[in-house]
Amino acid sequence: MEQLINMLMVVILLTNLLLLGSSRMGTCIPTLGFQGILLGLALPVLLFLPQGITTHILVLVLITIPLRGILFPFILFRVIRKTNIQREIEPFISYPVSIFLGILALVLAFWMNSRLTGMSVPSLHPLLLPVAFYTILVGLILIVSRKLAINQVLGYIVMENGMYVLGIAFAGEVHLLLELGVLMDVFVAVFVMSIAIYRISREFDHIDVNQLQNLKD
Amino acid sequence: MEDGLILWALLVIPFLGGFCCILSSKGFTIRWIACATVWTMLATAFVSLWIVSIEGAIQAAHGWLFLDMLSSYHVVLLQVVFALSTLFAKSYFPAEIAHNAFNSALLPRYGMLWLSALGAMNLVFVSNNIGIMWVGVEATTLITAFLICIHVTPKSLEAMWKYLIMCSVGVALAFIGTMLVGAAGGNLKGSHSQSLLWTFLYENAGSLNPFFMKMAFLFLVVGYGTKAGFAPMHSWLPDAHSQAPAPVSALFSGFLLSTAFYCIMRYLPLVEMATGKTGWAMDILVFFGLFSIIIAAAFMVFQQDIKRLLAYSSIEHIGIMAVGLGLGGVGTFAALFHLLNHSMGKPLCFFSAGKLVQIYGTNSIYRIKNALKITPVWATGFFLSFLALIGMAPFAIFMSKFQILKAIIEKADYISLALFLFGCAVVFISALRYMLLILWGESEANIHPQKAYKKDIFLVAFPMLVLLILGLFMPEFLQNILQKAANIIQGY
Amino acid sequence: MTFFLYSLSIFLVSGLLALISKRSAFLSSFFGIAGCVAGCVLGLIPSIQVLLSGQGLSFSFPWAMPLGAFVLNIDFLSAFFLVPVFVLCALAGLYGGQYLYSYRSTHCLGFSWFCFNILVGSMALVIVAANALLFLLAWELMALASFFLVIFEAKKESVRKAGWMYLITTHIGTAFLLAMFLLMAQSAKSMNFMDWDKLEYLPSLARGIFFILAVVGFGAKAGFMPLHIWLPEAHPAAPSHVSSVMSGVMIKTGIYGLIRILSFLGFPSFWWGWTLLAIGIISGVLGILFALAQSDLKRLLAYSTVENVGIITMGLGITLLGIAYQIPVLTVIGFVGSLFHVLNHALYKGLLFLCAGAVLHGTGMRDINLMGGLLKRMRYTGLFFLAGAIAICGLPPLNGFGSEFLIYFACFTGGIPGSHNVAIPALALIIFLSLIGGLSIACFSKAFGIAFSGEPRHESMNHAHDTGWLMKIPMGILALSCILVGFLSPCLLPRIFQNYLSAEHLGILEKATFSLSQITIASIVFLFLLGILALVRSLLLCVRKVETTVTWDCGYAAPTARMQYTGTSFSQILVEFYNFFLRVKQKLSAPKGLFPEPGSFSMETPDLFQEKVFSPLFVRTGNVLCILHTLQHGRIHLYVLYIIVMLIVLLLWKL
Amino acid sequence: MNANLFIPTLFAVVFAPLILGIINRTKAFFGGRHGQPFLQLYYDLFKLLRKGATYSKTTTYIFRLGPMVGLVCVLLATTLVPFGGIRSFLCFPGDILLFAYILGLMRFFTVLAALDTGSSFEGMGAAREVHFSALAEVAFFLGLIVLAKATSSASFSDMYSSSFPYIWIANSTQMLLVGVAFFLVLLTENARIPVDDPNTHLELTMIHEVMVLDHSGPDFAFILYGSALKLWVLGTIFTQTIFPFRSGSIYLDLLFSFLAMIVLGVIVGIVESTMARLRLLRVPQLLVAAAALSTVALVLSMR
Repeated sequence: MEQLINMLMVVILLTNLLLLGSSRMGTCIPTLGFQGILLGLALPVLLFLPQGITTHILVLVLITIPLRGILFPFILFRVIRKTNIQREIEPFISYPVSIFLGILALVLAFWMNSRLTGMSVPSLHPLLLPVAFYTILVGLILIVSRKLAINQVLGYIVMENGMYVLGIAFAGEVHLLLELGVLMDVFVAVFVMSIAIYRISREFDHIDVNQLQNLKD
Repeated sequence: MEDGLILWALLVIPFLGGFCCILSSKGFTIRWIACATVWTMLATAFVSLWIVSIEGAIQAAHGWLFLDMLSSYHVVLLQVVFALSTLFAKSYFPAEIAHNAFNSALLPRYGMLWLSALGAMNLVFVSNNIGIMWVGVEATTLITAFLICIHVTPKSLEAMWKYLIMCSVGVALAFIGTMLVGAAGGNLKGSHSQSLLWTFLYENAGSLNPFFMKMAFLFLVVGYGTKAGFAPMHSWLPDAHSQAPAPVSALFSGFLLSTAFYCIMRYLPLVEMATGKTGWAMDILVFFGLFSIIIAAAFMVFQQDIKRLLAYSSIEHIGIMAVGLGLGGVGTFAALFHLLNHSMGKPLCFFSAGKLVQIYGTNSIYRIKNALKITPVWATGFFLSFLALIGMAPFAIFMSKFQILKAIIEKADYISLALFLFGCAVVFISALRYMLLILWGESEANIHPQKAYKKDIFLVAFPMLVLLILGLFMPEFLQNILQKAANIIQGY
Repeated sequence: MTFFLYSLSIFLVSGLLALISKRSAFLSSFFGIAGCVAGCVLGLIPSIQVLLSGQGLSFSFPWAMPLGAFVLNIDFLSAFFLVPVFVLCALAGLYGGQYLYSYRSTHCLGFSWFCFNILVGSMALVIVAANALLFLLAWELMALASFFLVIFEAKKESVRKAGWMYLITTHIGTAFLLAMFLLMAQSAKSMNFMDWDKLEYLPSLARGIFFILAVVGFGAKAGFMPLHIWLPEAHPAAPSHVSSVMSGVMIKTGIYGLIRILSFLGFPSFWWGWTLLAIGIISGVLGILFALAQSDLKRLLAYSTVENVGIITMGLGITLLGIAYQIPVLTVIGFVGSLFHVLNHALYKGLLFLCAGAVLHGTGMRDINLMGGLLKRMRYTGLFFLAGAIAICGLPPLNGFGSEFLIYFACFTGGIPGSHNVAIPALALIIFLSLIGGLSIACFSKAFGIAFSGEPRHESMNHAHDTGWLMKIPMGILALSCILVGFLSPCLLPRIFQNYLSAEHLGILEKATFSLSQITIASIVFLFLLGILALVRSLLLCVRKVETTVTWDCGYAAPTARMQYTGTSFSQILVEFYNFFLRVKQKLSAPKGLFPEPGSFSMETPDLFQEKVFSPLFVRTGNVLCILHTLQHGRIHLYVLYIIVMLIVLLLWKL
Repeated sequence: MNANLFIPTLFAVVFAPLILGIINRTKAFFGGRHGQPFLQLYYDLFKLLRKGATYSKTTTYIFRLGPMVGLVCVLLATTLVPFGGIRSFLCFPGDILLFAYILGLMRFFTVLAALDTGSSFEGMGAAREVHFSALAEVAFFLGLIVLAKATSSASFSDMYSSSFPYIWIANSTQMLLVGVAFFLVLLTENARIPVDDPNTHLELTMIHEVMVLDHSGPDFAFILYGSALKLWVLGTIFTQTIFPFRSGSIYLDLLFSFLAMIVLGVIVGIVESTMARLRLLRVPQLLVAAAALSTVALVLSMR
């Protein structure tokens, strides 16, 4: 069992690297969905296996997997169809460099984890916290380095995934109501962002955020 | 139970109103629904304040909803700002529709978003669970995003996107902080569901893990600070304020920033008590405050966009409040007082600026001239509120700034004193640079004088009177309220 | 004290009434003037009572404001400053009634009167406030009210600029005051002035810092060089009765504040006196030099205000030196001299500004170079201006001489015979004061001689007319009081100061007043001889032929009024001599060739400090701050990066 | 009241015009002419007093007031300065200030009267007058400070008291320097060569004379008499500073002082005969030099 969970964690790490390194939307979005499903499956299992399946876990799994694994990719695909975007235009940081950055981020994530161990974190698994940090960092890198609005949304979702892990890592069993609130917020955020992208593409004929520089001093 | 009801009322009524808005299609009905909701809320808020001041903090929903003096004070201010903004929106949007800048078909959606934003902000104030508080903050971001680009232009879309992404990222960081706070309380005895309740944390603040709390506070202050407009995370703010319609900008500046700032206020005592009252967290706030003041001042120099000017002024004021909060003592009291003053002055300033922009059809300060002839009421409102905002006596901001300065000096922090005064002086000079031109300059454009309505006069007179009266004397009950709220922040 | 409170409330209520009745110019003027005069008269009662009895009055009232307390205290110093405030404001108010009335069709008089009465009330409040917060509140109120009065004619660009500069200068001054008051309150553990006497036990470094803050903060209001830059802008811009009040008494609140703070700080370090003396000398000499170079009558008067403030400050400087080196003669007579100069300056500068207003009213002009021959057309104004000019030049027998005499006297009898520590400052003071005296004669002979004498240089002088009685009476009263105070000073001064000074100090003052009484005798002799001579002359002339003809023109057949010496040409020789300080800008396009184009010559003297110090300073600061504008470049990616970087920096720094 | 107090004034009133006669005779002597009678100015004055007057249409009462105020001022000044060891009519600490300022008042009215004519020549003269006298005043005050420092008093009568010769001997260098400075001030204030040429008739170059171009009849008499008196009072200050002679006998002292005044007249005459008028722009340098001399004296006495 331990090995299985370790492997899950490593797979999540790898999905992140894949997100950093690929230029095609067609690759990124399914990867994101895959990561969502992995999270939805792995974490509750990891957390509550000792206690057995509770309604709480059931509800969580039943909401997380459809939302993170299916709905978000679906929304993103719709946006792509509407805006007619196939691949990311050349980002600020080239793909090899962003993979390199991703590795640096990994080191940073483990370093942060090392700072926090011994501080009585109720961590259930040694890899949980670094994975969380790493996912968040990757999300941030995506937001900062990619030019298309859609990629920023993608980055945001990745970041949210990381935070989901982090929430579990830190707080353990959070009240269901809170979980649901957070999930709803994330969902609405993605929804709102995708509408915003529609509007931007309609107004500008592109969704290159780097060209949105009219408002400045 | 009755007390709990009022908390539910604060939460539910706005969303109900919003729901009604989307159902109706007539502009007239929507306006009435919005007004009715807002006025009801105003009354409710005052009632809640009354209850809180008599009975102390009230709770509902097993302690998930909670209202003490601090939040009650904020709730009342929020409703007042909302009521004023709604009143203003009633006269602002018909003119926009007349200018073809706004499609009346959008009115239901606008009304819905407007009232839901109120609901979301109320959620922030009444929730005791810091997670739910976060949910509320994030919700305000998402709801208000569309309010910015009601009038769809490339620029407003750009502003909205920046607002959305920056605040989402920022608030996401705050979530990490929230979780860290939960982790810090992990070794506390108590049921699991309580670990994120503010009251629980507050009572046990002394035994929270200090390292975690420190780390959490850094995330929180950066995260919520993004939303509150601390420099250097403020970049979205001038864009959003300058592009949003005037009532929305007024609301943003008047209370949205304060909502995020309120969250920081809530965490401050927790961190301070957890770290043994060393002033660690407060120093960070002072740092952000001064940094914001200086940055805002720098951007106000040679600023030509009237609404951006006001936006930077908001950053400056948030900075001032942060300095006050970070100093403690009189400073906390003064920061809360300043919050009230700013929430009175800034919306009025945005109302007037919005009207001027509407009349002249431009944001450029150079092209808005001779306003006193064209629209005496709004020009007066603009000038007076701006004078109040830059700290002229006898308006109340002078008093709150004075108290904050007093707090700085009590700390014997002379570098902060110098920076604070320098920043305020730069703001003063650069803000005043164009004011006289706006009011009295010779206008080339041929614009007809506008009629003044009674409602406009009320909108100008009410905040100014409040500021004037509070600048001359401060009623006992207000002092009590502020003192109680300040005591909560200081952890007494 | 009740009278004083009544007076304050009358100012407020009448101001509000004037504001409410703004639709009717007559009603608002009526309320404004009536309130102003009534309030001033009521306010004078307690002031004079305190001055004569020596018993201070105080009053306190609970004020629901954190850190604040509504404590009023009229002691000798307050009363001494209150008297000129009330006298001049009442007269200026009367004058302003008619002066402003001609603007009734284009301007809102109600608001102006509201501000005027608020200004008077806040000045009075500043002087009696005995709580730091109350003082600052009144101080800011005063600044705001006077700002609105200055921008009365805000349609003019120059007026707007003046208002802007004024508000900025005064606000920056207030920033220093805020710091000073709060630091002092922190040291004294109280915001009330009555607890501040323990500040004198502080180490001298702390007191020195307070002193510097006070000099900068109050100096910005009082017009110390180089903080004077707002004066030459604001005084010409404001309506004349307002300039009169601002120049005559409002800037004196700065002097009052400085003296008040000095009274808390105890035994002065010697460098305080030097600082004030240096400021006084710089303000005095440069002030009068700049005044000399001006051609705008009110600007000239404004610079002369800087000069007079300089004289007052010099007096305060030697007072401090006298205390520091324990020379009571310097202390007592220097102090009495500067206070007396405060009073005198209020009278004659108020008068001169009112006269300038009358000229403006009668001709619509402020440029001396275009005036001329006004004495024939505005008899009374000319006469009053002459009185003011004699007084301001410090010439006997009018009041200006009395105060300058006292300051000189202190130096001659206290400073010069003493050790080098006091002899050198006394010497410097005497030299520069004598230079100022000579230059102010030049300045005001120009102002009077060019404006009122000769032939009109512009056609609008021809229909110049004297003002109505409502404007004449205040001017007349002020002119008369200049003369009376000049003659009565030997009786007045001991009477006023007898309750304030110790017996020993009174003895010292007695010596000075003896000299003053001799001067009064000389003045009486002067008038007597003048009368006799006039009699002789008229007796001689009444039997002889008296003809009138043209002015001697060297035989040139067609002299015109344009050929007269103008103000600029009059001062040219001096301006050239002192050009090192003045940096006059000259533009000459000389006629060239056989059939030249019309040539032209123009000369202007912008303010040195504004041109060379403040404008560059402000522009530089602005430009430096503008560099930060690149931070807001519009790239959202970097914006998000800011957030992350900030977070990482904080994590590394604070954790 | 002691009748003696009027003696200084009496001397001034009676003998002032004589000094000008002496100056003119000296100049005539150097020019190899016979020259005017010593009492020429007395005759001129009587002649003028008997004449009518002509006024410009431009002028006002200021113009008529000017000569009178000027004369009264200088008359008053004579009551402040002791003569021949006799205290002045008015003497009190600080009378030196009254003296300086009363001359200032005289100047003020002379200048106003000049400007009242509206003539640009008189304007020119007035401008020069105020410029030079402002500097002269500084030099004069510097000299006064030296005297005040040496004698520890602020009154002419106390300065030139019976103990003055002893003080003078102790501070002779300073006193001589101050004396020279006073002499330069005297030349400036009285519009003598090298500052101004009282005999020139080129309006463009004049200072004092050009200011009184339009006066006639009794007014002009007042002016002439006033300038003679001014020369006298400033001269007495100069002579008393340079020649501190006290014999103990009033009559001897008076005689000596009177002789000193005659010497002064001769000196001025010699200076006028041997020097040319300075360029106007050089005049300030002369006055600054006077101030410098006083400063040197001051430094010496403050040592």
